[in-house]
Amino acid sequence: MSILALRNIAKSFGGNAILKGVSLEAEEGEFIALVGPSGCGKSTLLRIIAGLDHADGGEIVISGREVSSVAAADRNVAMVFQSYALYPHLTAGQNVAVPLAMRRLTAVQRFPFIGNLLPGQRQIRADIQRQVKEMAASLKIDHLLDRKPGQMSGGQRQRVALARAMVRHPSVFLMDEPLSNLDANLRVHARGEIVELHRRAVVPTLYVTHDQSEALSMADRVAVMIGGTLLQLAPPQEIYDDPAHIDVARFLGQPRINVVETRMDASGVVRFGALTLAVENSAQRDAAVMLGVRPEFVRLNGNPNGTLKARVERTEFLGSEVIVHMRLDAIGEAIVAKVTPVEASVLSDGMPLSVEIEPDRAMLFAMTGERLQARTVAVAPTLEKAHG
Amino acid sequence: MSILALRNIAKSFGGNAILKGVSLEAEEGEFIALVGPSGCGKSTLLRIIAGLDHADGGEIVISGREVSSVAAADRNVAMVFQSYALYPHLTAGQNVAVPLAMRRLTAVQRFPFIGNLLPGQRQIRADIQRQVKEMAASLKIDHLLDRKPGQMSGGQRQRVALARAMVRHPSVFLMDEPLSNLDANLRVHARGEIVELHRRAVVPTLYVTHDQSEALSMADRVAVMIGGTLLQLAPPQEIYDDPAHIDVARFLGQPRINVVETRMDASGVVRFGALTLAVENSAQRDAAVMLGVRPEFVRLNGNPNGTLKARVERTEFLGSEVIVHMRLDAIGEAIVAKVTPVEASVLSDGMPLSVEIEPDRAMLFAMTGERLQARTVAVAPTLEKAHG
Amino acid sequence: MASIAMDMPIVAADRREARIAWLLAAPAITLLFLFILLPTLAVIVLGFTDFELGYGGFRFVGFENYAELIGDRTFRRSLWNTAVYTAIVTPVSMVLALAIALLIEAETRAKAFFRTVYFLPVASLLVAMATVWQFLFHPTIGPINTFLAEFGIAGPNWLGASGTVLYGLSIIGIWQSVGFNMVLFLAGLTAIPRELYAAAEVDGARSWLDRFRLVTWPMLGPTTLFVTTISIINSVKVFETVKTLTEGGPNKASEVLLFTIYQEGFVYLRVGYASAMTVFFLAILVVLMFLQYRVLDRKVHYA
Amino acid sequence: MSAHSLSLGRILRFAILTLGALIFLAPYIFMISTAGKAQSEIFSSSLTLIPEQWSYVENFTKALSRVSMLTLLLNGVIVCAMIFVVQVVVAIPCAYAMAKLKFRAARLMMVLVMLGLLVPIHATALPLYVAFDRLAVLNSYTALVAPFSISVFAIFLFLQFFRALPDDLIQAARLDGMSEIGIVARVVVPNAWPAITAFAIFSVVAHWNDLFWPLVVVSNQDYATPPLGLLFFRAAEAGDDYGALMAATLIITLPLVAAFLIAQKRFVEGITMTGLKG
Amino acid sequence: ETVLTVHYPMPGFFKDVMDTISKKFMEENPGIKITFANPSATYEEGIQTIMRQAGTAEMPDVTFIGLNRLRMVNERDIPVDLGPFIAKDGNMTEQGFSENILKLAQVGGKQVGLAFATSNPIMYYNADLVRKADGDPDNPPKTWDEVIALGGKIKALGDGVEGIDFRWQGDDWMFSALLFGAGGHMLNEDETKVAFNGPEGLKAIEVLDRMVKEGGLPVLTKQAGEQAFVAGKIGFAFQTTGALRNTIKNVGGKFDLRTAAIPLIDPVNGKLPTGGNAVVILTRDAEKQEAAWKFAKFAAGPYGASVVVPGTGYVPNNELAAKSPEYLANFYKENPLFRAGLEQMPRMIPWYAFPGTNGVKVTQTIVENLSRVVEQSATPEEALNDAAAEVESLLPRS
Ligand SMILES: Nc1ncnc2c1ncn2[C@@H]1O[C@H](COP(=O)(O)OP(=O)(O)OP(=O)(O)O)[C@@H](O)[C@H]1O
Ligand SMILES: Nc1ncnc2c1ncn2[C@@H]1O[C@H](COP(=O)(O)OP(=O)(O)OP(=O)(O)O)[C@@H](O)[C@H]1O
Ligand SMILES: [Mg+2]
Ligand SMILES: [Mg+2]
Repeated sequence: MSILALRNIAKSFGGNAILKGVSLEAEEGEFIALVGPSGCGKSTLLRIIAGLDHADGGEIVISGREVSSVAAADRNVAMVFQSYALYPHLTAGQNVAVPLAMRRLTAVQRFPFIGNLLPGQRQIRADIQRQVKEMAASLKIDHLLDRKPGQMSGGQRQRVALARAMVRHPSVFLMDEPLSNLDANLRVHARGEIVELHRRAVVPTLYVTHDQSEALSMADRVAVMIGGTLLQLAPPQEIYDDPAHIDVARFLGQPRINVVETRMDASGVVRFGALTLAVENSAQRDAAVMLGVRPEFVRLNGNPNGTLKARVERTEFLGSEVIVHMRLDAIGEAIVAKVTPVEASVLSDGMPLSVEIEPDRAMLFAMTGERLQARTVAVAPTLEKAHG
Repeated sequence: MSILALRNIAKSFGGNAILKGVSLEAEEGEFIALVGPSGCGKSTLLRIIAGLDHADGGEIVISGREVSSVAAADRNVAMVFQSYALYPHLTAGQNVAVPLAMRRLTAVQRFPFIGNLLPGQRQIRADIQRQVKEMAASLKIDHLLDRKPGQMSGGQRQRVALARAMVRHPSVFLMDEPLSNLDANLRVHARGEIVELHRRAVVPTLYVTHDQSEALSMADRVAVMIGGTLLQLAPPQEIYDDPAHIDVARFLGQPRINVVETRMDASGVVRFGALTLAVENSAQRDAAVMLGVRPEFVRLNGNPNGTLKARVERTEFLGSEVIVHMRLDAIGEAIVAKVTPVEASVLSDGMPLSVEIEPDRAMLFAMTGERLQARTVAVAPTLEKAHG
Repeated sequence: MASIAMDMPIVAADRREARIAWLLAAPAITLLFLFILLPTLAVIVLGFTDFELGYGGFRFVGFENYAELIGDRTFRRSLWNTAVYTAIVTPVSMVLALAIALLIEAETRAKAFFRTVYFLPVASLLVAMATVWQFLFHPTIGPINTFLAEFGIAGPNWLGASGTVLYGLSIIGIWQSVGFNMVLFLAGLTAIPRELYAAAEVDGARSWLDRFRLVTWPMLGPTTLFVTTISIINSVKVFETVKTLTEGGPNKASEVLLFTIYQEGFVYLRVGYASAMTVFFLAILVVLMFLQYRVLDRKVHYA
Repeated sequence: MSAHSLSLGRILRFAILTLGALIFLAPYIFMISTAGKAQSEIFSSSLTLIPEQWSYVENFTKALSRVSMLTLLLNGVIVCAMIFVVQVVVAIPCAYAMAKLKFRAARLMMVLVMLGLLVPIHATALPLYVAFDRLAVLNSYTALVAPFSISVFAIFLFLQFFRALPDDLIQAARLDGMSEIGIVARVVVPNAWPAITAFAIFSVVAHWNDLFWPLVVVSNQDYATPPLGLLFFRAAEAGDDYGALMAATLIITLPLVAAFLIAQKRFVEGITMTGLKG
Repeated sequence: ETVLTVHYPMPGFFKDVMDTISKKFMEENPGIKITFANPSATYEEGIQTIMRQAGTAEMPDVTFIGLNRLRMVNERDIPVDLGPFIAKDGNMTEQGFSENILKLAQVGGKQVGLAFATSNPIMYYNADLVRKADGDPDNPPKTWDEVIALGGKIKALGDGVEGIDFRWQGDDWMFSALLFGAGGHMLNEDETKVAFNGPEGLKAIEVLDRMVKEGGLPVLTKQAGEQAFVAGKIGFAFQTTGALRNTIKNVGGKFDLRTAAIPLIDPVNGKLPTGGNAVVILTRDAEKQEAAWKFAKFAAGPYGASVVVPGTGYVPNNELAAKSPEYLANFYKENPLFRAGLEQMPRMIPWYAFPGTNGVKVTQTIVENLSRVVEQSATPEEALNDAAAEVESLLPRS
């Protein structure tokens, strides 16, 4: 049974259709990463699920209940806002305690002064304090609990916002870029905490992120939303290795996938460099198609006389790897390769070389963007490699 | 001549020393990335440079002028705020136009109604409009120019904030995580625009980021600030390959560098697995030291009988690469390797194997964190590799 | 069909929100009804009668009172006087209040002192303060004219002459409302995010005026709209100073609406006629205020 | 150079503020001076602020003995406190509903609020009086408080402030499980302190100083509020007893000034929306 | 025990008087207890309060109403007719209430109250200024011409000194003083036509005009005039004798204050309007009425007068009080300033109250037209004719 189901959610802002019928189901305890270009409607979708915005159409089912008419407060979802939305007048600790106090203390017990006198509340309050402290410690904000939002750094605020959501036991977790302002180590650490919490709580989680490694490493499935529709919803490896649409392929993967336009002949065969790909049962024969290769499958050959001659334009150092930007001599298109620093060390700007594409790694797409399933038929013999 | 110089900047908030004497010089047109853990004082430093906060001590020199007593508006710095700080009542276009109008129109010309009647201003206004449009187009927000901040997504707001800073010709650019809310493609694109602008403007830029690839790929030099002090300021490759401090090494590089504690014998030699490293002229002999190896230099060996036996704990898929988390049998420490998906495909959780460390890639650090310069003396013969 | 089905839950959600809104507003609406609407209705009804205080019964006279109103010179005069008074007091007190609020906020020392001093007139009991003002404005022994005389200026007969009495009253009105508006502006100023000033400075808003125009003024929009409305209303409702100082005189030169209404209703005891006046006065003002609010509200930025 | 001009600006600012303060204080200066003068000294052709013969004790004694000042002040405190509490409790939820909830009657409410602002109490006093008489509640705290239990001014003021609160903040509160009342009490009110303080000041001042309504509904001196006490120093036709009047006015005004001094701190602690990004 | 609730206006003025009288009254009448309702600031407000409270439980049993408003109150049938009580007593004259005095509080023959504190207009003057202007303070001016001439001289002294302050604001009382002093009347006998625009009226208003033109009468508000006079900046002040005590207090030792009779345009037939108030019984309860009647007589009687007169400056409205050494005879001997009012008592006639619903408005109309003369924006004739026309239109159409 799906715990969270969206059916055909649509939303426009003043005539601009932002969401054009988004459907999605999350199983119990499933972690779904929602990715998509900036402004594509991710936050809007989360807000609709939380009940903060009304969809123009569609259904939202949480734990088997259609919630469109349920108030946000009664949907029992926890959300991390992209804008944090911390209570400016409360300290970090109080901010985190709010959702607990709301659920665990009765209205009377929460009442100032009088509430403090009621039996039982002391125990609960102590309990809440403990939970807040634990949560804060796990997100490394325990030393900030007495500060107000105005006295914290951006990343600290973000962690408080995250803690406020994570401290609860909701039916659904919604997180809108909860780690965008954290440094890499903290992010990895927080990621671990989120995954850990998620494992314990077994609650479906919708996680918006712009960090691909986050999406790919944390999620059970990744939802790619572009132009108001979900283009693909699949496990990370599948979505990376087997994108259903050129936009998905383009969106995921750093650096971006190399795409060159080429032609499919009447027999459904595409030739590019040393590569020959055959497409079966395609409606589009004798038509332009796009060939995509991820930079890590582009090999460099020091011999400048291979099938695909290219020239180095510039290299980009990223620590453990180097991005090589090249231009193909024949068609003038840019092509990018990802190599190790060792491989890159012999390169220089303007240097001529050849590139090879790893067999079985090239993908074909129709000009409309749909993926065409192709089979590598043959690979022309390659020259010996320049480097080990 | 340095265009921007910080000397010994110190700042505390209510007794907490946040900046403990930060010094830094940026040459004309230099691009410095400022990185550091969340809450280490990066934003504070930028605010002090911009004149929005007062340092408790130290000097700031911009273009040869000591500016401590110069008002923010007169320092001519452009800044992207971590919180965007867009004018909520102005449209995106108007937000971007503000700094231009402030510098190019006189107070009288800016005056409502009357200003519009003055000669010359129409030309300038048109010019400003053109510049705003150009800037917006290059950051892909041209379709948003008429929206107010409240009607934009997080990433869109961030780009407006970026555009507002970039549209100017300041003496110094200060950017506080200007791309944190953008998706990867947009981020790469925006990065390109920033670098391009920076090249044209030849203005020193201080760029705070949590994205290491951003820091490493864009910057001429990277400044690593931890615990209120600048631990290292060096070109990207140097800072990555040759960190001066264990914290720097730990901070940069994803996944984090592997660090194991081991001992240096009385002759200044450290042995670990098949590796023997010799440290010359070190004060610390016969002492505990830390050995660091980046994950990409940890090689996996399918033969579980190498010098360093380990067991796979879990693997993490990141698209073009896979992170392998292992535990060393001998000392029980975790160790992480970064491999290609192909290499990873044969691994399974719990599988025993051996690891090898690439010679010349291991680094030694004193227990206080300082780097110890070491030389690889010998490498024990390794078993044949399991994969390609 | 499908779209109707889809709309249903949204309508339900909206309805629930509306229900909560009603619930929250219910006490206010009830009280508003009881203490404002009903009595106002009573006033409207009275406006169609010849009711006089002290007599048991009354007669419905239709629009007779209104017909009389049209020809009533005093009423016309007081409309005009009220308009003049409002036109002086509202803008001047607002500008002064904003200036003082800004100056005080910019000042680092003695903030509490200045706030209190400028607020004092608001706290003052006007009936008592009026006598002080009366003395200050005294044409011969009053300190103001004595002071002016030092410079060889023959001070006017502030409250005594029909030519100056409105200005004299306006000065008192301004004195009283500046502190009131200042408190509102001070409250409004605190709600402006400091970060915006930082952005403005970095953007080169060099002078104080630039920052004011770029950040303060637009962000004060809701406050300013509020202060404008309230100032106008308060000026239009000027009464106590007129009652205690000039009694509308000399020769109706300081006759203002509320005083005229009071005079008709409570001194001449012609409650019916006074009610008609009140209704007329309310009708004009409601229309005016609503227009003003509609027009300005659109220009104001919220959140 | 810039530091110099900065201090010049500050001196100018300080000077302007001080000058303005003097002008604003002038009536009070005269009031304090008059409160210390003997009756024969008050009006004279020469302007002196310092009394020739100090009659403060005399005037204040008169002010305190002629009327039971303590009862008056106590009544004032009770009435003002009751009015303020009820007004705030009624107005804040209403303003919140109008500002932040989808509320179709909001526009109509706006008209009513405007109307309420415009209707002078003088106009509605008579119908209210008659109603109160029928209900036999004249001469009671109820009669003094009830008509002011609804403050359209408060609704209007809070409306303007609440509209400026970011929606995200309120929505975060909804997700945290707060009821709408809870949001009002825990999020809206703490973030609208400056507005509430401003309103508190106005409400207390207005009702503390109100002369008209207490005169209408109170004929029993046990319920008299401070301004009613001032009447005993006024003899309109034959000239007032100015010294005692000023002394009494000072006594009545002083609590207000003290209250303001405490309240105005709230303006310093203004809350800025720093928990949010954008 | 009968409890009487008593309401009175102008507490600043009457509080002490009322307290003293009621204390004494309760001593003498142990069965009756006096409690005071919240007083009203002015006569107007007092009437409003009574009108509002009439018929409600809040209505006081006894109140004090301005003499010129008795007619209006009576039209609304608020006061209790005191005729039966007088008839029952049968010896009002012996108790000091002469026919003349009873008349002051009659409306159309109905006794609506007993005059409590009565006043007439007198002339106050600053003997120092008179002396400076070569006048003889011991022999003050007797005619308006003399007043105006001396006033002009005083004004000529300069230094911000003005000649005359004449209390023309607020109501038609002081105009009545001029008009009645010239032997004029407000309306004709059957109250259908305006009569003040006759020759007497013209003379009266011309006097005012001349005071402005020649006598140094500045445009002052009521309070301003009063303050300027006590500050020693005005030569002559014409106003009620009721303000005497306060004026004495305000003047202190600043200058030599004197009083004298107000000049009359027609020294032979001239009359003066009576200011002040009357005690009026409101309660419809027979038992309370008895007690109230006792209190009314006590307050308006010799003891009341002996308390009111020294504390205020009002003239005694009880003939016993003025003459009896037990009450005020010695007081007048020792306080010559108070004598001016006393001596004018024979000329006192009721302050005329206009008939109809617009009665009060009429007085305002007159005041407004007077102000045009004082401000010199209209000639006396214009002002008088306008006033007449306007008043005419406000009279009840019969
Ligand atoms: N007003 C303040 N009062 C007290 N502490 C403050 C205040 N402002 C900032 N701090 C503290 O100063 C430190 C530095 O803050 P800063 O914003 O410079 O961090 P940062 O390096 O930009 O972090 P991040 O990467 O999370 O944005 C933080 O620990 C923060 O909590
Ligand atoms: N109130 C509004 N009025 C008009 N357009 C709006 C409004 N709110 C959002 N939008 C638009 O809707 C689109 C979706 O916004 P949303 O915040 O959901 O984007 P997002 O996917 O979260 O983007 P980001 O990654 O930048 O946060 C954006 O293009 C935005 O400009
Ligand atoms: Mg978003
Ligand atoms: Mg920061």
